[in-house]
Amino acid sequence: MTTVAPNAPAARAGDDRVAGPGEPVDVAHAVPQRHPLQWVATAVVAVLAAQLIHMLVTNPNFEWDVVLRYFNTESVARGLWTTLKLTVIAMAVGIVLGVLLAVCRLSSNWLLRSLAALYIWFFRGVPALVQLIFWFNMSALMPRVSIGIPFGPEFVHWETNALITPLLAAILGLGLNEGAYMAEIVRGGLMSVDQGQTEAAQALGMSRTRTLFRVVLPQAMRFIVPPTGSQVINMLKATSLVSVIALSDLLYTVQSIYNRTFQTIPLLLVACVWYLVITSILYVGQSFIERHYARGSKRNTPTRYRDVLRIRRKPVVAKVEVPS
Amino acid sequence: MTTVAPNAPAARAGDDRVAGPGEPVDVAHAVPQRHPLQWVATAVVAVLAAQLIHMLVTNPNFEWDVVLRYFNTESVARGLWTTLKLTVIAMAVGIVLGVLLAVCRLSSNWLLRSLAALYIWFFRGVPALVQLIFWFNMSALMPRVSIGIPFGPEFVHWETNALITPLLAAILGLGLNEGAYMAEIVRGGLMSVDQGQTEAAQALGMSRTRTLFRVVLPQAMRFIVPPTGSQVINMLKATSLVSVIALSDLLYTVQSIYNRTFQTIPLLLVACVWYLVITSILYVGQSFIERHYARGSKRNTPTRYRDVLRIRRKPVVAKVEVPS
Amino acid sequence: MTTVGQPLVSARGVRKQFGPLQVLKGVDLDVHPGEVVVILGPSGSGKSTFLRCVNHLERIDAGSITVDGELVGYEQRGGRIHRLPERRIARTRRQIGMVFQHFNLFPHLTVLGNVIEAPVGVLREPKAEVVERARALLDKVGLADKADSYPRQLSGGQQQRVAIARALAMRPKLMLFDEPTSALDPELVGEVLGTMRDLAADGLTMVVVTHEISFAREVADRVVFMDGGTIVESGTPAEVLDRPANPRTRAFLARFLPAGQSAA
Amino acid sequence: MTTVGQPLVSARGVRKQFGPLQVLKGVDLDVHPGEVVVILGPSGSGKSTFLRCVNHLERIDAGSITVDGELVGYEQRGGRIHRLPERRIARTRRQIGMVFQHFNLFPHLTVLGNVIEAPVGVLREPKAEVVERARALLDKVGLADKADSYPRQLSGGQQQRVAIARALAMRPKLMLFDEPTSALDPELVGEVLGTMRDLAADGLTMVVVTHEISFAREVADRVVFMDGGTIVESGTPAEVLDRPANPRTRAFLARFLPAGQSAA
Amino acid sequence: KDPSEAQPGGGGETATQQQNAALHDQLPDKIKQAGKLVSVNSGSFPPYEIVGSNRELSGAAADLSDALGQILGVKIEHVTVEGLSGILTGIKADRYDFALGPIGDFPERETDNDFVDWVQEFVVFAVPKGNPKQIKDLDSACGLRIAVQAAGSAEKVIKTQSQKCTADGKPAIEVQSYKDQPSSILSVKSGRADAFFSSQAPLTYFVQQSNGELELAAVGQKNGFDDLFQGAVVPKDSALRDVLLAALQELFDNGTYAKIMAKWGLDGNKLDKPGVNLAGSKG
Ligand SMILES: Nc1ncnc2c1ncn2[C@@H]1O[C@H](COP(=O)(O)OP(=O)(O)OP(=O)(O)O)[C@@H](O)[C@H]1O
Ligand SMILES: Nc1ncnc2c1ncn2[C@@H]1O[C@H](COP(=O)(O)OP(=O)(O)OP(=O)(O)O)[C@@H](O)[C@H]1O
Ligand SMILES: [Mg+2]
Ligand SMILES: [Mg+2]
Repeated sequence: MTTVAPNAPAARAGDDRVAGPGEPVDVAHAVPQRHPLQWVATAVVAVLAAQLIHMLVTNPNFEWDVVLRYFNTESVARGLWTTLKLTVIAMAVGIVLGVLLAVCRLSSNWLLRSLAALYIWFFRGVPALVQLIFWFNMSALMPRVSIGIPFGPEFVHWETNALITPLLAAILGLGLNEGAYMAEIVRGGLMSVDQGQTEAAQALGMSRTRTLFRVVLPQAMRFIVPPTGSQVINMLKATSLVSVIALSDLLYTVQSIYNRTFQTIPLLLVACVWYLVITSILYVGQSFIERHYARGSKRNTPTRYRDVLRIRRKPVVAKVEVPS
Repeated sequence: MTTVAPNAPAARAGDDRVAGPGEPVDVAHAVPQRHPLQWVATAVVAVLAAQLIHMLVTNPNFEWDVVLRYFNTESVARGLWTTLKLTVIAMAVGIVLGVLLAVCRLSSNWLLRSLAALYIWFFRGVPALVQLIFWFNMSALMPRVSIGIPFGPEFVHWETNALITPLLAAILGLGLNEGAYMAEIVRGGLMSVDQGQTEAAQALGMSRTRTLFRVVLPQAMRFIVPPTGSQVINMLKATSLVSVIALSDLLYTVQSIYNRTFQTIPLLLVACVWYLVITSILYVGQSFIERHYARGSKRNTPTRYRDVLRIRRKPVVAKVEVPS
Repeated sequence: MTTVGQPLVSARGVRKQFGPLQVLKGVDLDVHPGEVVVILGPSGSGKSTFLRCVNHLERIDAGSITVDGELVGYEQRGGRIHRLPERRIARTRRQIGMVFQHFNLFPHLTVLGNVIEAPVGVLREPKAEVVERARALLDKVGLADKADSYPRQLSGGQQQRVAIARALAMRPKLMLFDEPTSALDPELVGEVLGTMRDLAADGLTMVVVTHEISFAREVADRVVFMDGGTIVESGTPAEVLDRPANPRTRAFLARFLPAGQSAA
Repeated sequence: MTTVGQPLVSARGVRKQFGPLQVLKGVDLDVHPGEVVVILGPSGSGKSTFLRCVNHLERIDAGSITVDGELVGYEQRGGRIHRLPERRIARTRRQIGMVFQHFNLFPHLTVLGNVIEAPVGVLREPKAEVVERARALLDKVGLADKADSYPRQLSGGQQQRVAIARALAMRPKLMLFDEPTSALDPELVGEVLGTMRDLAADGLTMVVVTHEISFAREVADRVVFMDGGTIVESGTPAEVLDRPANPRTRAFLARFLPAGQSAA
Repeated sequence: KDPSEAQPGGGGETATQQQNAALHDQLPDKIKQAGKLVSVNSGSFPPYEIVGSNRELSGAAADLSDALGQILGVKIEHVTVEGLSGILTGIKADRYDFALGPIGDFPERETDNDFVDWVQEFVVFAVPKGNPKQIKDLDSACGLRIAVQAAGSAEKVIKTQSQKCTADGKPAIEVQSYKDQPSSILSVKSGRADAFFSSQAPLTYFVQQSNGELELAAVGQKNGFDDLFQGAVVPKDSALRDVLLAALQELFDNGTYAKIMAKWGLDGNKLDKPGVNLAGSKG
């Protein structure tokens, strides 16, 4: 960024040129550093990797032919689709809810704050499995949902079972649960944004909503995105809980195949490979999103991919250049 | 903190005392603000809560007598104990691993960095269920573990099944998996500590390890503790996966009871109530830990409980008082 | 330049308390249109708090502040005083520009984005028009070529000038400056003071909290000295800086003079 | 006071490059025991980088730096130069105290905790002894009563004085100051400069990067002017500040003089 | 004490068996040394397997395993793990010697494992009290919502039936595949499904447990299954398979098998003789 004018001549003052007592030393001639330990470690890792690959390939228990055979059968694809669909919808619900709850948690309103805290306490505490079972079988508890005068006559009512389809139950169960976790993540992110930002926005006459969405949230995103990535990966796998309400995701699909064929290991491998493929794609996607929200956060906009992964926060007050 | 000397007399300059054009207005007499909406909302919430409690108490489907009957039977207590034990051990493994991995991820050493990234990619991507099955049944792949020359003779060997007990498999499966998630959390925390802190420590001649443990980590803890709380709660519930390797945690214990008795809802309630009790205890514990690590992070040390939950980061440069 | 007529800012008996700490103990101040008022005073005397009360970043406990004849944050209705809702307060704030000590630029927006954000998003002015005005303003503060940089890529002095342009883009009637140069390296202070000098020359009404005595002497129409939550002394720069009546003012000013030079 | 004899710091042809940017282009500087050297220069001229090279926070690319006769960060062994491992570098650094512009106190430790951390944890001195010394040091910098406060509860000037005490607690042979006052409000600069003046009077060897001309004039044994990665001018304060030989030095100094006053 | 311990009653104790030394000798060395066989099950499958709160097993399979153990002269130890993945991988990994079951024997399951079948199963419907949808047989299920346990043979049958319904111009069956029996039963209770289509023996047990909320329908029909065999799972071609078969044969011959089956109300499910991979050999 800074370029020192190349025409600056080295007009050194004389008295510092008086030779020192020792012979002239120049570290430019230093022996290049050797890292014997690093080479040993690399070798060890290489051998271990070779052994692992050797085992993966040669061990008959993996039955790679079976893995290949099932890898993109239609039923696996359908399970994968359910997994992806549920992950996307439940995460969307969770993120929206999480932002709302986080804002409530930080609100000055006593009621909102307590309700949000209660929600988070409850939904983090109750296992998602139980929540799914509850939502799906709510009609066992409440055969119909009605709007009316409390403890009095009803005006409108619906059959609970008609109202709550399996998909809706899955979205409610996973999404409401996720909302509680996301709320804590978003709250952390919001708190990490300097209060001066809010004040600057207010001083410009921005409304609270605008301040949140244009000023605070975009800056909080840098701290929200990485843990949200973990949550997405978690959700990807948590969707397998929906098998309890007769939906079949990727993991459950392979389980039901090996329930029939008893080929446990290769079919679990099918699921693992798919999960690894999806998480790899997510990983790349996440680093792009992180890069987007990191814009303006460093003096030098990162260019290399590796830099994106290693953002360090710099003190706010920038250094300054004066042309010489 | 600052106290303005109470003897400061109001020696105002004359020209500002000239009365303004309007009549004197004093906002001290402003009408106290009413919040009609808040009251309506409170009422609505109260009614809904009443309905919910009414339903909880009167709905026969909850079978509270069954809940009570099972609540502290010995088998439930044993399941709870397994859950707690596994949570504590697996989280301990996860946290230690997470710190190690995070340090590796941020290391300047290429090999360490890649290995850590690979680890995180792999262990986040593969479902914990599969990892558990894999570890527990590793002898299907490798009947014995040996130390020897790669692809050559063995020196020592052990029966895998004797080596890997169910408990060890559970700790490996859950702990190694958790390590990958914790690594990302710790990395975020470490990155949030200003680089100036590391430099100050180095300038004092501290070693890297000491800098990490005495300077960086204690400050990072403020950002590490809250998401770790979420991870503990997650782990609490994730332990139910160990039922696949013949350990029975809380959730699996109630499931195996209702597998026999078909009192699904009340038995799930038993688990839920226990989970809520534990998460509540954790919640309190977490806020104490947070308070500990927040020391020195604000100008005014928080005293009220609510403040602990709403810490805001202040700009580093402190304001200054000059005695007047 | 002390104009007679309706003042733009009129504070009367302003009090503000933080918990047990009485920070403002009845501040009276009139600022007339076109006037430049510099507030001096030791740290903790309540200078920032007072400025923040003027645009209602802090709610005052007693007294009143009007800007352009309108009560800030409150409304007289049916003979009684009511708090304004957040939305109405935001409307008042749009007339008042504020420049903070730590700049508080939006780091995720470019320089141009920072300047146009509020006019486009809050005043709902057409974007093309605002961009044109923003470029003119950036030109005025000497940063025409930095429009597409991000704040962190600028020096502190440049950032502060962007903050000034951002506030000016709202065409405020009044500008508040809270120690706009004290977070800057000594070398960069000059840039920002230069910009402020130009604004004063343009006739903008300004209230400036600063420690730059020479700036106060040169640019201020009036200098106000605050201490312990009240205005202790007020008058022309010559009166307050060179012949301070109050012993505390004298003690304070002594710190800012080169050693060996007396306060005359 | 330019002593003859073995210099404490001896830099020879120090070069440092960040990517394509050559920041230090061959810096030669000797600092003798007990000497106070002030480095002046425009921003970006490499002053901080040079200081950081002296205690090896940055690895130099060419040339050499010795402190107390020992090569910093390298070792001559068998006629060749080898990089020192991190552990050995840390040992060198213990002899050199550094005070940063942004204080960089450890916010999670009390003031006393900050001061005793390194002597107890790194030098492994007995804690009781260190605490006693630390209290004496805090007393010396005028903060005896703040021992149990946390850094964020202090003013900037107080924080910087704690930072100085923290560095002194290691009993360094050499102190490096990198713009120790430029993050402070003007009112607080005096406190820190006062402390530094006392240290100089005690005969501590110091290299100070600062913009405080009057401090340089009063305290420095030698003033060095850096620009564009080299030392452009060097001499007594009177020589460099009042009769600068180099036109760039003259242009730089002009900024720091009150308007209307010439550099004579 | 766990209130669910009360077990459904049944006849008296079965007599102790004579150890068969020849069979004991045929056991793999490892088992002989250990003196025990580890049998794995996936939790309650009443009335064959009922896991108590201390993880001790009762039910027809437990009684049978006691008798088998006496004949073979080893102890049979039961381990409960969740899901087939745990069972099958565990057998492969040599953690468990076999699963006594009964586990459904289908041709495709016989590729990697051998079955020693010892019961026959029928499939019926569990419906809410009063059978509101009037289910009499498979054909009367057209247009209804039927819960099944995923991946079981009931699922396959009901899906075929659904195609048959549409072919006949009747509305298709809405098949809901649940993970386990409790969630299937819960879906019938909460009105999500009209009936649960599953093995008769466990269903009989569930209906007894439901306090009169449920009843069985279409009992005694073929319901799409010609012969549904269930039995023990052992590793493919293992020595244990033949020992197990011989030991079972002995229990069939001396009447112990019939006694146990009668005790648990399973008279209808008896086989004439045990066999290996009966499904594959027939299908
Ligand atoms: N939000 C707050 N909560 C509690 N006390 C506060 C708050 N804001 C300011 N104070 C206190 O009020 C007093 C006056 O603060 P203020 O910032 O107005 O002083 P100032 O004159 O601007 O000083 P400085 O020159 O340091 O900026 C100080 O003692 C400060 O600690
Ligand atoms: N780690 C780094 N990576 C890349 N460039 C750097 C790094 N550190 C410093 N620089 C660049 O090196 C040049 C000299 O920086 P240095 O901080 O030494 O200047 P300085 O004389 O201390 O200036 P200032 O008065 O602003 O502190 C600057 O252009 C700076 O941007
Ligand atoms: Mg202030
Ligand atoms: Mg510098």
